[in-house]
Amino acid sequence: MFTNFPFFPQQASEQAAQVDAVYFFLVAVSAFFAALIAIFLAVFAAKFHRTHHDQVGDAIHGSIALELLWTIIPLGITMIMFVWGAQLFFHLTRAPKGAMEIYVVGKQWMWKAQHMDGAREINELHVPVGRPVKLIMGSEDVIHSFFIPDFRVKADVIPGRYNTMWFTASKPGRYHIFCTQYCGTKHSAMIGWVTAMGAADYETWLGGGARTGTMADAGAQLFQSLTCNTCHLETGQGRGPVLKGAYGKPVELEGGGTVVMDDAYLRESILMPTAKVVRGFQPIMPPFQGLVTEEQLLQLIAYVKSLGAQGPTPPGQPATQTPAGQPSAPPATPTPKQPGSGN
Amino acid sequence: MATEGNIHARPIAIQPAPAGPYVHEAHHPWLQHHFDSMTQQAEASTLGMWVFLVTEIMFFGGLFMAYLVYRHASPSGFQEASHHLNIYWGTANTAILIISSLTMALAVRSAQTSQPRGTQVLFLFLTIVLGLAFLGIKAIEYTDKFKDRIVPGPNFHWEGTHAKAAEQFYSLYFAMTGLHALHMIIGVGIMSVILVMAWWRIFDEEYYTPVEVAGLYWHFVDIVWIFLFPLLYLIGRHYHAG
Amino acid sequence: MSGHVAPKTMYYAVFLALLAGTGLTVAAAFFDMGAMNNVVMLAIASIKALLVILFFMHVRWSTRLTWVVVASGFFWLLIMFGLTMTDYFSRGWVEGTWR
Amino acid sequence: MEITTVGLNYLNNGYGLKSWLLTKDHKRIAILYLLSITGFFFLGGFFALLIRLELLTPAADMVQPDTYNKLFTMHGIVMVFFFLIPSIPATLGNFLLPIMVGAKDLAFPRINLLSWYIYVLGGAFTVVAAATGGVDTGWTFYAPYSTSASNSHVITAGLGIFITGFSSILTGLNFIVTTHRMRAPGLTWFRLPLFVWSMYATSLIMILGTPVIAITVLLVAVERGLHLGIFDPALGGDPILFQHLFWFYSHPAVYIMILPAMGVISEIVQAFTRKNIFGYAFVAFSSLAIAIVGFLVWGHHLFVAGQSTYAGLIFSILSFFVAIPSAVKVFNWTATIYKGAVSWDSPMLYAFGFIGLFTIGGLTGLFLATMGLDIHVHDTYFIIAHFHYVMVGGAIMGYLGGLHYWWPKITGRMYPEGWAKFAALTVFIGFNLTFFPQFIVGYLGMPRRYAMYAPEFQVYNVLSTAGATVLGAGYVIPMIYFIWSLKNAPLAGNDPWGARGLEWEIPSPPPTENFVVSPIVTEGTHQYAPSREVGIGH
Ligand code: HEA
Ligand code: HEA
Ligand code: HEC
Ligand code: CUA
Ligand SMILES: [Cu+2]
Repeated sequence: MFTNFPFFPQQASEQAAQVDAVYFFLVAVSAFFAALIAIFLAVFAAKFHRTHHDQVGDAIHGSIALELLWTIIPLGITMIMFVWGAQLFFHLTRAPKGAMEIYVVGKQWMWKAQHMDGAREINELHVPVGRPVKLIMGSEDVIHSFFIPDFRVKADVIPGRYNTMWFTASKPGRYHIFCTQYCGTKHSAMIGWVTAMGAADYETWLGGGARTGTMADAGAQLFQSLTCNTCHLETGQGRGPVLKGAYGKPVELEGGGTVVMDDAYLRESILMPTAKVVRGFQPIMPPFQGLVTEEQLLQLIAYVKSLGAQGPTPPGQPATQTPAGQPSAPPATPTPKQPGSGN
Repeated sequence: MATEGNIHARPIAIQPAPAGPYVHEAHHPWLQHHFDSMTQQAEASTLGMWVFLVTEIMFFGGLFMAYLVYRHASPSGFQEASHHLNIYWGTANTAILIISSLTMALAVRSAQTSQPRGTQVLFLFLTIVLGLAFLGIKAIEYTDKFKDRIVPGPNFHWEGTHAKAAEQFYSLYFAMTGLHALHMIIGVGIMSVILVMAWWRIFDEEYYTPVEVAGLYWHFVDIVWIFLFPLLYLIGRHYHAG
Repeated sequence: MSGHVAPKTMYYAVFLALLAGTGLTVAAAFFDMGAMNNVVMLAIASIKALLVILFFMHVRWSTRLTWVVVASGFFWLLIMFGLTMTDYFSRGWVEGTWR
Repeated sequence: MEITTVGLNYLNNGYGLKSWLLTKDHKRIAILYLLSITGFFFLGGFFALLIRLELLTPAADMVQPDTYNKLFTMHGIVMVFFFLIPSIPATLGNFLLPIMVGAKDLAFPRINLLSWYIYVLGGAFTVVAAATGGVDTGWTFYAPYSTSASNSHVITAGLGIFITGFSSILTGLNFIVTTHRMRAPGLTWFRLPLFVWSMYATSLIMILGTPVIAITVLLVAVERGLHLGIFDPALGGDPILFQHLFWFYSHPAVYIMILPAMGVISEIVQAFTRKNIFGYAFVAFSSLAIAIVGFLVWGHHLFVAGQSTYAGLIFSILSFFVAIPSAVKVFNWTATIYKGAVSWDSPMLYAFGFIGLFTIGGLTGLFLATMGLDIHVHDTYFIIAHFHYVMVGGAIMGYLGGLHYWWPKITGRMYPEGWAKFAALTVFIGFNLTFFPQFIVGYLGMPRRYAMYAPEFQVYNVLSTAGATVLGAGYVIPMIYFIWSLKNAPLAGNDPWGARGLEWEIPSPPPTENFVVSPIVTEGTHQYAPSREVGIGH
């Protein structure tokens, strides 16, 4: 039963070794200081053990030199920890440009993933090995947290906004997904598996399985059924602004100021349109808060994004094909025309 | 090695105190047994009240924090919502509180200078009346909000464009002014007790700590309002004055 | 035992200043000064609060300890505001993330 | 008046229930607190045992997940708000602070009694919440789960915390005023016992932080009850704001828990080495530094919660700064033992335990303050292990050490030293067996607040559960011999340890007004050998 006593989780992502390196450094520092203190305590306790009843200790009042010594050395060591930890944090939270994007929605008590080409899964996540994957995560109810120990990555999934997380799986295999933010009864059952597979296997996997079309396709349908298209005409004659080509560009607002149209802004514009009103328009767009589910919202966003994409890039292409330095518009967005191309 | 010493030879840490200023100052009837002197007692009480007011600052501070965050998130929504507050009532209440602070300060002064009880009681009475006036106006304002259905909750009703932000503004409005009003009510209660004590001729230049400490509290509640008034009533009034 | 007794005229003077301050904020609110509106409004409120604290609450004649206590109250409030707002103001500064 | 108090002490000065429930004597109030706090400790420990039993196997087989969730929530709430925060301040602090500053009582005796009643009232709310079905939000009450999703007794439990908060505030207020205004003639700040310094620093946190948690749980209750949109994003609120407000108090609160224990350790180390502390000013000021800088680091609980990265940077570096004064204390205690006359009496054993375990707990805190590393260990058992090392290995060791050290003063009687040594050892062993494996299983990735867990984590959980039973036994032993000692143990006399300090100059148990003659202080505490320039330093 108790056959394995693992001390470390597997290193199954490219980040894992970097996190472990910091960990080892801290373990070493801690072991050193803990041992130092323990040894001093033991030696002093033995050596200066009281030998008779009336004995008193020496009157030693202190030493500035020593105080400085044991202030400055720990300070120096912790500053190494700080800088190293901060660098690692930036690295772990900032996805490289052109990472493959997957949307993840948490709800009590399951994880729903939507791949850009429309594949969906629940409590499972299939990713290719060797390619940066960026998860864009939202929640339908309370705060959850997406954690893959073997990848050393984790991020809270917060209702009302998006959080991101990224990794590059380095080893094919199946790895735990845990929800680490307490979210109610079945918090401990809100678990799943990441399956990391070789690029070719991944393509095969994408090809199989039922799906209705890409996310953007689904979004396009919603755009019709929710009557968005009645106001947002492509001609510019509608009551709402033109959305084609708008993604990633700055938007001028009523009352001054601009925002860049990113996922968060799109989300806000759909749910609470009056929060930021586009210059030159009346605040007549109805709020869709409560009318669309978190998943539908993601599809709408994917659709609007696809309208703004410069040119279609088929999914499943290595990220390196994307020219670096493009605006924050994700390049790997498929268009409705090419569902799951490249299988 | 450790020094050999005699543990039974105790250093002088305790000596009987010489009869002096610390111990037996003329024994005032209101001096509590564990204090040495009236001065010590008074200083302890005022310091205690100040420390308590610091906790009050932090207590209201949590609400101001929320206000700051949400105003930062929806500035125009807050502006719009603010316009539905009645600036006349707000200004009147500010003036009323300031007057009450004056009467309070004078009440302390009259105790401090051993004025006849009539003077002391009068100032305290005025303070209470002004406090009640403030609460009355607040009640009128609240009723108006209920009538206009701008009380947050399922029945919240908003004409403008920023319904969500307005609801949030009014959540904060009721939380902040409600907590402030609660403090006013407590203040009126305290002042009533102080008034009775003044009536019993307890206060004079020798002993007026309770009036002074209660005054500190009263002024503090006034200060909170000094900030609440502009933050709630006066946002962006220039847009459409009224 | 008797603290500092301030002359009555001082109380009236402070009182008038407070009333004037109130009038001023109300008036200022109706002028469009852009971002300055908030600054002016808070500046006047702070001055009014300071007057109350210093004179009505006798801090002007109180011990250093009282000064420290009062100041620390407001200082801690600023800590709370300041550090929390660093979060809200710097959201999205790191490109490609929402934090 | 002086003459009548001779022979009377605070214990035999009236026996009826009324003489206890209406007492204004700080020493009696300390005893009231001691009794109620012990009750809550065993209640919390009972929840802990159930948690550990459930975690013996990976499946949720002993209790349902819903029940489990309530167990750890009630465990956390009871242990934090009703046991550890009041523990040392309200018992030892209440008892000793006035004596140590040479006063007859705290500045506001009636407020002191009131704060006990407030504590009991708050406790009653929480017990009612527990008895009628419990709360399942975790002790952190994160919104929007607590405000919108949970259907347990959040409001009742929240009110319990709200109410108890005021007891904490009033205690802090009383201590601060007493330290400033009631010191005996000659007792300058730099002659104060280090325990008083630590109580003072603790009180600062109590008065500056507690009001914020009070308003925060109030807002949670209001949002939950009236559906105001404050924290729930579905109602337009911001859940991260809740976390900011919560941790603005709750991080400093962890220093409310550890600073008093540090004060106790400073006293014990001096008394049992018969030596004044090494670097008095550094130890004293490090308490203040911890209290103040401790207010600037709360955001280290939010690194992966969606806080901005730059705010995270600030909170991270400040967290490292706050570790330094703790390190200074540890080094100074160690240096104090050098050339002392070290006894191995049970309080000193607890002090050794404290220093070792707090060091481990504190050092693992550095792991968490390291932003990139916290991503992996956040909300895993690594965190659980970290804070039990500081709170149980640290704070409770300090509390137990203090109880043993001052027990003769409080009750007038000794306790059986052999048993005490045995209990200290049991606690130490049981503690490490319980919580060390949690570091490993945490780094392996076992999340906290899990009723069910992956089978590969089981071996560490079995170790941990085994440890918890040993630990539980270790806590029951002192309880038994302390009660036994009240009637049966030998009398202690004024100063059984040969220690130095005002409290050891008066009879045990102390007379009602503490000092029959008012003291004048001529030197600091714990001056044993005549001052001379020896050893390291100048
Ligand atoms: C008594 C309680 C207590 C104490 C004293 C501490 C002390 C510290 N804590 Fe801990 N902490 C908690 C109780 C405590 N903590 C609790 C309850 C939680 C979790 C709450 C929850 O989520 O439920 C928590 C969580 C927590 C987190 C959040 C983790 C997460 O959720 O992801 C962090 C992050 O920075 C942290 C850091 C620290 C640091 C840096 C210290 C420092 O103060 C430690 C300083 C001490 C030392 C450093 C040791 C002594 C030093 C030496 C011997 C010399 C060598 C020193 C150096 C080289 C520097 N703690
Ligand atoms: C002061 C604080 C404190 C103390 C002392 C303890 C003490 C203990 N705690 Fe815990 N603990 C917390 C504060 C504390 N804890 C907090 C804040 C949390 C987080 C909660 C949350 O996530 O919201 C937590 C969470 C927590 C968990 C994680 C639960 C989870 O995340 O799923 C675990 C698991 O092992 C645990 C175990 C223990 C154990 C074994 C003890 C032992 O030290 C206890 C030993 C004591 C006894 C065993 C009592 C002995 C009594 C008897 C034997 C008598 C039996 C009973 C009766 C007569 C009624 N605690
Ligand atoms: C009644 C007309 C109407 C409908 C229906 C409508 N919109 Fe709008 N929309 C507008 C107007 C007007 C604006 C500009 C004013 C504003 O920002 O609120 C706008 C703004 C937007 C913006 C921000 C555009 C920018 O350039 O910044 C987005 C995104 C958007 N709408 C998406 C949608 C989606 C998706 C739907 C359907 C689910 C939808 N809208 C339905 C009228 C409408
Ligand atoms: Cu979802 Cu925990
Ligand atoms: Cu913390």
